[in-house]
Amino acid sequence: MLNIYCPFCAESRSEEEFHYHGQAHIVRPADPDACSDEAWGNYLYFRANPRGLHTEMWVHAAGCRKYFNVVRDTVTYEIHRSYRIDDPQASAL
Amino acid sequence: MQRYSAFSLFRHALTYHENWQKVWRNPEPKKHYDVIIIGGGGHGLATAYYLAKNHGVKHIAVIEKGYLGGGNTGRNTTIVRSNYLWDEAAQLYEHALKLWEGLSMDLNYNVMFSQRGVLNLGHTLQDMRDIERRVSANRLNGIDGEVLDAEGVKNIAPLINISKHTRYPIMGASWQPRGGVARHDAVAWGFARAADALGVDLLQQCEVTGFDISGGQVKGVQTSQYGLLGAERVGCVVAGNSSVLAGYAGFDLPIESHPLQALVSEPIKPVLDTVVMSNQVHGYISQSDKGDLVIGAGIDSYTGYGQRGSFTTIEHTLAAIIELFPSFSRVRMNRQWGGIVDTTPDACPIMGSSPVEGLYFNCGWGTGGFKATPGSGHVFADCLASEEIPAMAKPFALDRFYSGALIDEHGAAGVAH
Amino acid sequence: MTEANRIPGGNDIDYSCPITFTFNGKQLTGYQGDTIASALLANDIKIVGRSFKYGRPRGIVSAGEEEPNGILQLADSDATAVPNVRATQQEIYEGLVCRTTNGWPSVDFDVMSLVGDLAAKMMPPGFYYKTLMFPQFLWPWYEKVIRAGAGLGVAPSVPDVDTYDKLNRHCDLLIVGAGPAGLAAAAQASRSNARVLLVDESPNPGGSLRLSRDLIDGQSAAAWIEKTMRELSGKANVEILLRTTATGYHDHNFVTLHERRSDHLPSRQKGASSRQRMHRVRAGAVLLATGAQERPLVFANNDVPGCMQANAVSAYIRQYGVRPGKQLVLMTTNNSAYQTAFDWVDTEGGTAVVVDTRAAPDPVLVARAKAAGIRVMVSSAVIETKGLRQVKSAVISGFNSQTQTLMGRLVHIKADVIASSGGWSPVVHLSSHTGTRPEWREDISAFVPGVSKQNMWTAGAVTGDFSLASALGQGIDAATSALTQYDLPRLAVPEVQEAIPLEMEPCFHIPHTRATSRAPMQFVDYQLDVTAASIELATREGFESVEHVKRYTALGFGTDQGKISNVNGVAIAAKALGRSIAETGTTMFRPNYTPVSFGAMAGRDVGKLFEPKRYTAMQSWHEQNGALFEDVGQWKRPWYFPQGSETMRAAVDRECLAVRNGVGILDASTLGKIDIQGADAREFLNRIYTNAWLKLGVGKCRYGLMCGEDGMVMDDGVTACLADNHFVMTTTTGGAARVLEWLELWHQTEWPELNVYFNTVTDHWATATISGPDARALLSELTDTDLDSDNFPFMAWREGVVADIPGRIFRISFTGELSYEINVNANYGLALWERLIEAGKKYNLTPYGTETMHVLRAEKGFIIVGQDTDGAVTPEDLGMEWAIARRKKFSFVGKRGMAREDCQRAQRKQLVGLSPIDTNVILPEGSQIVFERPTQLPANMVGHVTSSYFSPTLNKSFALALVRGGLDRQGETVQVSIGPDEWMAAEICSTVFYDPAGDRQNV
Amino acid sequence: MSNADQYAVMQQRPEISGLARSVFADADKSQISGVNPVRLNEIQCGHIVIRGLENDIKDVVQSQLELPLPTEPLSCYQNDAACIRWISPDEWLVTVAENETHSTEVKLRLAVEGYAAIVNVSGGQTLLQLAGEHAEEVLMKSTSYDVHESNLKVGKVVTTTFAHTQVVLRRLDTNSFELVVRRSFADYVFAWIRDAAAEFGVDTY
Repeated sequence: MLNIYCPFCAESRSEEEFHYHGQAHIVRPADPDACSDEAWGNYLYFRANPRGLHTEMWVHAAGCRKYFNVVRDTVTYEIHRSYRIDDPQASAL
Repeated sequence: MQRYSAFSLFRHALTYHENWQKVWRNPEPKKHYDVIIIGGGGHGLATAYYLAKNHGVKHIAVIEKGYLGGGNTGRNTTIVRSNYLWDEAAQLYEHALKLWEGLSMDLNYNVMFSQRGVLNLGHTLQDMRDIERRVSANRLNGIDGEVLDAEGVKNIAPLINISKHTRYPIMGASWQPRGGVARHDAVAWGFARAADALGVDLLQQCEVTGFDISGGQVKGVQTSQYGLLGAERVGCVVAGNSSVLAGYAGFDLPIESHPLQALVSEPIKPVLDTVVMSNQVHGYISQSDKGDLVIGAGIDSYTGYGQRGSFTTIEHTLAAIIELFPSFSRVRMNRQWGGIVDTTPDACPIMGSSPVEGLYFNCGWGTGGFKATPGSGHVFADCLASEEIPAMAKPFALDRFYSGALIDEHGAAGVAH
Repeated sequence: MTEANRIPGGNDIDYSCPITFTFNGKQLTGYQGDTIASALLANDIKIVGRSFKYGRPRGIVSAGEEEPNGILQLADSDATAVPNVRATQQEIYEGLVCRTTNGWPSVDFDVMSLVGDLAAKMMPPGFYYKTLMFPQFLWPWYEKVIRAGAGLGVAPSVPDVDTYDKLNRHCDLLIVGAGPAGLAAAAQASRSNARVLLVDESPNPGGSLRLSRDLIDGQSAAAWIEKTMRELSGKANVEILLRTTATGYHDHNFVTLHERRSDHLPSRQKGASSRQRMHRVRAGAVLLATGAQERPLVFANNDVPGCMQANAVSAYIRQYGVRPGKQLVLMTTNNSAYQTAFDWVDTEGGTAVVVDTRAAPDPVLVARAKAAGIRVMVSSAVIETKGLRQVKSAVISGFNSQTQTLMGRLVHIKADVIASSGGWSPVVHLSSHTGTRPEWREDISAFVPGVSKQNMWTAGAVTGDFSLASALGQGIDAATSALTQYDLPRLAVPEVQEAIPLEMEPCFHIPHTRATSRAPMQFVDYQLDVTAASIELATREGFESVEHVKRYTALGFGTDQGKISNVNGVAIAAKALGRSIAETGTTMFRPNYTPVSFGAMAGRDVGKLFEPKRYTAMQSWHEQNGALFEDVGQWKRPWYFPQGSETMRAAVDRECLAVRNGVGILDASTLGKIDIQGADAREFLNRIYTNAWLKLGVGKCRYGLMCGEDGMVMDDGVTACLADNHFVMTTTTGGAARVLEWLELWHQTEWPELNVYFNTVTDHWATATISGPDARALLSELTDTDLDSDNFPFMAWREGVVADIPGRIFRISFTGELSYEINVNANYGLALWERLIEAGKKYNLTPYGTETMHVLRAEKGFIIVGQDTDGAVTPEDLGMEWAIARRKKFSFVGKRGMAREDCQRAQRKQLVGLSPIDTNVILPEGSQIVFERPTQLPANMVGHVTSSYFSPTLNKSFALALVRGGLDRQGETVQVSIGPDEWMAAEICSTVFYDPAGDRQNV
Repeated sequence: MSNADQYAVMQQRPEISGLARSVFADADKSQISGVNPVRLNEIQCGHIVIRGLENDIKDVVQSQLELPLPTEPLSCYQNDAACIRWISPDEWLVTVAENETHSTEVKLRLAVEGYAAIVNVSGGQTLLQLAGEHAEEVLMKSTSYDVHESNLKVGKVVTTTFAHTQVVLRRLDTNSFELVVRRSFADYVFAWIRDAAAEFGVDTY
């Protein structure tokens, strides 16, 4: 039962308030029409699935409705960090 | 292989059971195999068994990082059915179901396959449309099934509540009489014992740490215990670790690993002689031969390899069970556990070749793995033994995620598990 | 019957308060404070069950939650029955009725036990895997027999009469266990202003102190408990929950507590409170002070009633005032069990023999025993119990604890209780729930908690340190550390005089003169009839992993989850495999620590509160006017409004015709509505919808189709331009929340630069739709808004006052008739509706429900997302090419997805109309379609019926269907499977069955 | 400069009175006796959502509502006429007297010079006050949020789960709370609270 820090509400809330949205930092290709089927398939379906640290997106669905990112260990379920999507250090694990 | 029978039991009873043979050997590995199967769960063991039995492959090893059948094989709710919507999935699961029907005899090991029937409940008009659609498709695929109304459901599961005043009244169900449950551990052990008897080396407590790949061709696997083991072909059947192994081989899979939880009650006298599943209220239930109510639900939303999920999932599941069976409120939950299911975007498995020549994957069974065990092994053995990918496996190739030819089981009729 | 074994001095017993209860139909007496087990033992009742596999008589073994045998059916009535109640934990109350669960015809005489030795020999572990296979067709019969024999108690057959609830709690420190360590920790923690929660599963605090003879600060343990509790109860920041078990320890310090609020009360006293309560606790820190459980030793016939844990015997004497016999033989590997012998002889008439496996136990202790008249036999072990239905005597042999071998002659000593102690197992269960493996400590022959990822602390016996002084000290230390932010000065550790310090030698399984496989059964797991021989057999057969051994023998899979059998089982397996216990390993424990009622897990989420029902503002009118309802998502929507005894078909026909020929009214409030404002609202819509939005003028509405990035249709609806920067979007009823989250997702993650905001207004606007040729006439009576078609054309909206209520009128149509969707602030929704109904009387305004709406829209070929689509359908598949604006500058969501190879392939399934040849046959929705009737299976299925109705307007049945290559097959005939071996031919036609030119909605 | 004409603002309140209906009109409001009952009370008022960037809105709120914009998460400001609650970094909920809704919306709209969304949501939600010694315990039965006064201090506003729906919850004082309840869930929420409070007794307005 995760307890997740919402960087917008600035406090931790129980996981019931959140929806999981999969791997974070998935960027839509700038020119979709120029993508091959393979490139589009990768964008649509292929996600990191590490055993260990995972950067993932959550939305505070029953709270402020903001999306944000979390670095979580998928084995121990420890959460190492919660940060806003526009956080300048966003992509650093 | 020593035969098991009532007579053999009697004979061994006379010598205080002191002379039973080992169910399988603890072999020293060979340096090189024709085929190495990574993963000693039901699917991997079945693959090895059918490779040896149907294709006469002589040198086969199954490498298991823990103990045989210790992953999802031993952690699921043991439901077997084949009433899937899409032709490709239905044919694969029906192939499995037919194998289930003769499995105990084939393996000389009682896997306690109990064809007590499976009810998939419908609670809304759309549920009933989906049920009609699925049963109609099953019928034309030669799979048993019928649509029941609420009274029909009640006849099969007398304690179920079909009142019109529940939150989501039961309107009817699909009913597959040939579906049922089996004894999960026995499936792994039965396949392991039979494979071992055909000369398959079962290497337990041995973790694969990498692949030996050269020129785009797999040459063998690196192991924690025995170093490099050579192989002509390698099959990966490692639910809960597929992405990790694909990573060793240098490619990605469209798989996310999620916790799937289950629980059992304390044993009680028989009250439920069939399997009842409901997607609308999110729960499914059967009663084991030991008397436990065996209960499961949907997967947990976030990924995880911890074999633990959210408590809320368990709470909702039991609320759903009480909604269906109000008299179970005073029964007590004994134990809960979790497995790791590899889910794909279309809730169908990925089976076939990989970007690495000679390396084959069979993964992404999501919540549907156990029921497919013999069929999955049978078809995957065909993949590994032949030059061509067999027709039954073809639709499950990885390239469907590029072409868009998904087999959308969960998008379609909401049939999970 | 008098209480033959009752003695004075039980700490927990109120001797002034006798209680009558019924066991197996017999009335018995006990006292307030008794458990069923203590009361049964007081009444000298030995047999409380029959083992499930071999039918052997079984008695009470323990005094707590680890009890494997005393599993009873609590059955005052069917509705209040509780299966599998642990006799050692259930307190008795006046009128309690219980019975044993196995044994036929009775627990005292079970025919199963007659089947005898041979049958038992035929049932080694895993026997069913090896047999019952032939002939195959008999398996269902075999299975029936197995099932009938399995199970313990009986589930009620009627709904539960009790209620259960839940409480969410938060605290800085949760202390599990109110024994010495837990109490000391609480005392320390209470000095801060941290929020402290102390829980214990017993009705009384104190844990091991309740039977201790140790002195704390010179006082009795009982006095110390009382003093500490008095101090704690005065603190506002400390809460204490008794009869409350921590059942699960989940990630991020989330702990579930199961409180039995009224299970100890007679039904009439239970009152308004819930029967049981789950506390869902989020704790800053968790301190496990869960203590340790005593392991009995494994020896031959160690399951005969009268064989008990040593410590349990003390508990019965000290807590409950029950000495369960006269002649005690006590086998021990350690010092602590001597106390049981002292307790036993403390009351007159008791004799005790201590059989110590060690060669040289503490001489002071031995001397003390001798002085108390207790015979002590060192280097000895009880190898077998004699007696069938109860202990008659113990067979004792010399024993070398170093080699674990027998020596010397056998001695028979008369006994009615054989107690044993093989040492103590820390209660590590909770610590391992979050994935931490317990660690083996050779020095104490026990598993202790491993290092946890949680903020978890331990104190007391659970750490493997069994001394009282340590427990108190560790409790104070752990509380101090767990609350380090409070910087608490450390309380002084109370001074302790311990009666007996623990010393032990490891020993688990006492050998017999015969090999284990041939000796009388030596039980490890009582509840599942797992013996030492079966564990050895499992290893002999090659089940070498401890998990395999457990699964093959079923060790630990009972309702006690192997609390007293786990370590013994692992030790026996380790020995058989020639490995150390550390190498062999233990298994992980899973929640629940002790079983929890399903009802408690569900709490109030049952019956009417199972899940919300969402209602519109007009619900009361619908109910009063006889609507039947359809579940759409969480909403209840009127399905149809039957009049009198009308059938559904008649009602729907009537409603349909009313709309086509007159005017009908629909409650459309449930459609999702999203207010969209911002300078870039238009651009956003252009990206998220497949069709074009840049040029939609103020006052206009447009249908929009929404796809996922895979190009599959996910939602649709009409969006209106309210002002240049202001739109209101409608979504499907079931899709509202999903679509809002979808819009936010794109805005927040991909296009934060767009100035646009989304707000749900689904609940704010109530919507009454009037539809039919008379709609304009009706509406004109209630509004001054210019309804003239030129000024207020189709696909426009106007602000206006309807029936005195200001609102927005949308001229859009889902029925194909002239329609006005009137939106008003939902506070006035019912007023609007009632006024429309009133004014509509002269037009025979007919309320209609979703079924009629579906028929009418299907006649027009309008899709329902989720019914005519299934997640694998593109706009093109629906023949809605017109809604795809491929030339939009921005590559809208779904565009690239629908261009993938498979989405562009010919012969995809496409939406078409179907006209059954027999116009009276309504094709079942979902029916599969083939081009030719199959001659063999599997058939070549080419699609399915998505929507199907009878049209009273056209006087014929019709359907929509997805058919392979259907758009190019107009006029062809297909076969529809409408039942087993039943077929109906149907012609593929346009999806628009009625008014293809759209004249009727455009008048 | 105001860009109000780019947004549709309308008076939604009928000129004649007596047409409005409470979201709890159909709820069971009978008393449940108890020593120290939980009191339930609906406060009908106007609800306006403001969305936008702090800088675009701060002065508008200050000038039009005479309240500072709460920029601290989970905070609110209140005067006799209005209360403004932080909902998210770009969202605030304003409540005013029911008959002031339209005029408030209009004056806010006119005052905005940058970009903002201003939405009247009065028909979709209402305020429910929950008071009494046991009110906190009723909330503990209903939400996983920590409602202890040391965490949910007086004046703190949180959007959170409530049974199987969600509410905006604010502590008014030690023993009284305000819940923003959505209309379509009102029956459910009311029934849930009555059930949770039954052991203490319920007094309904």
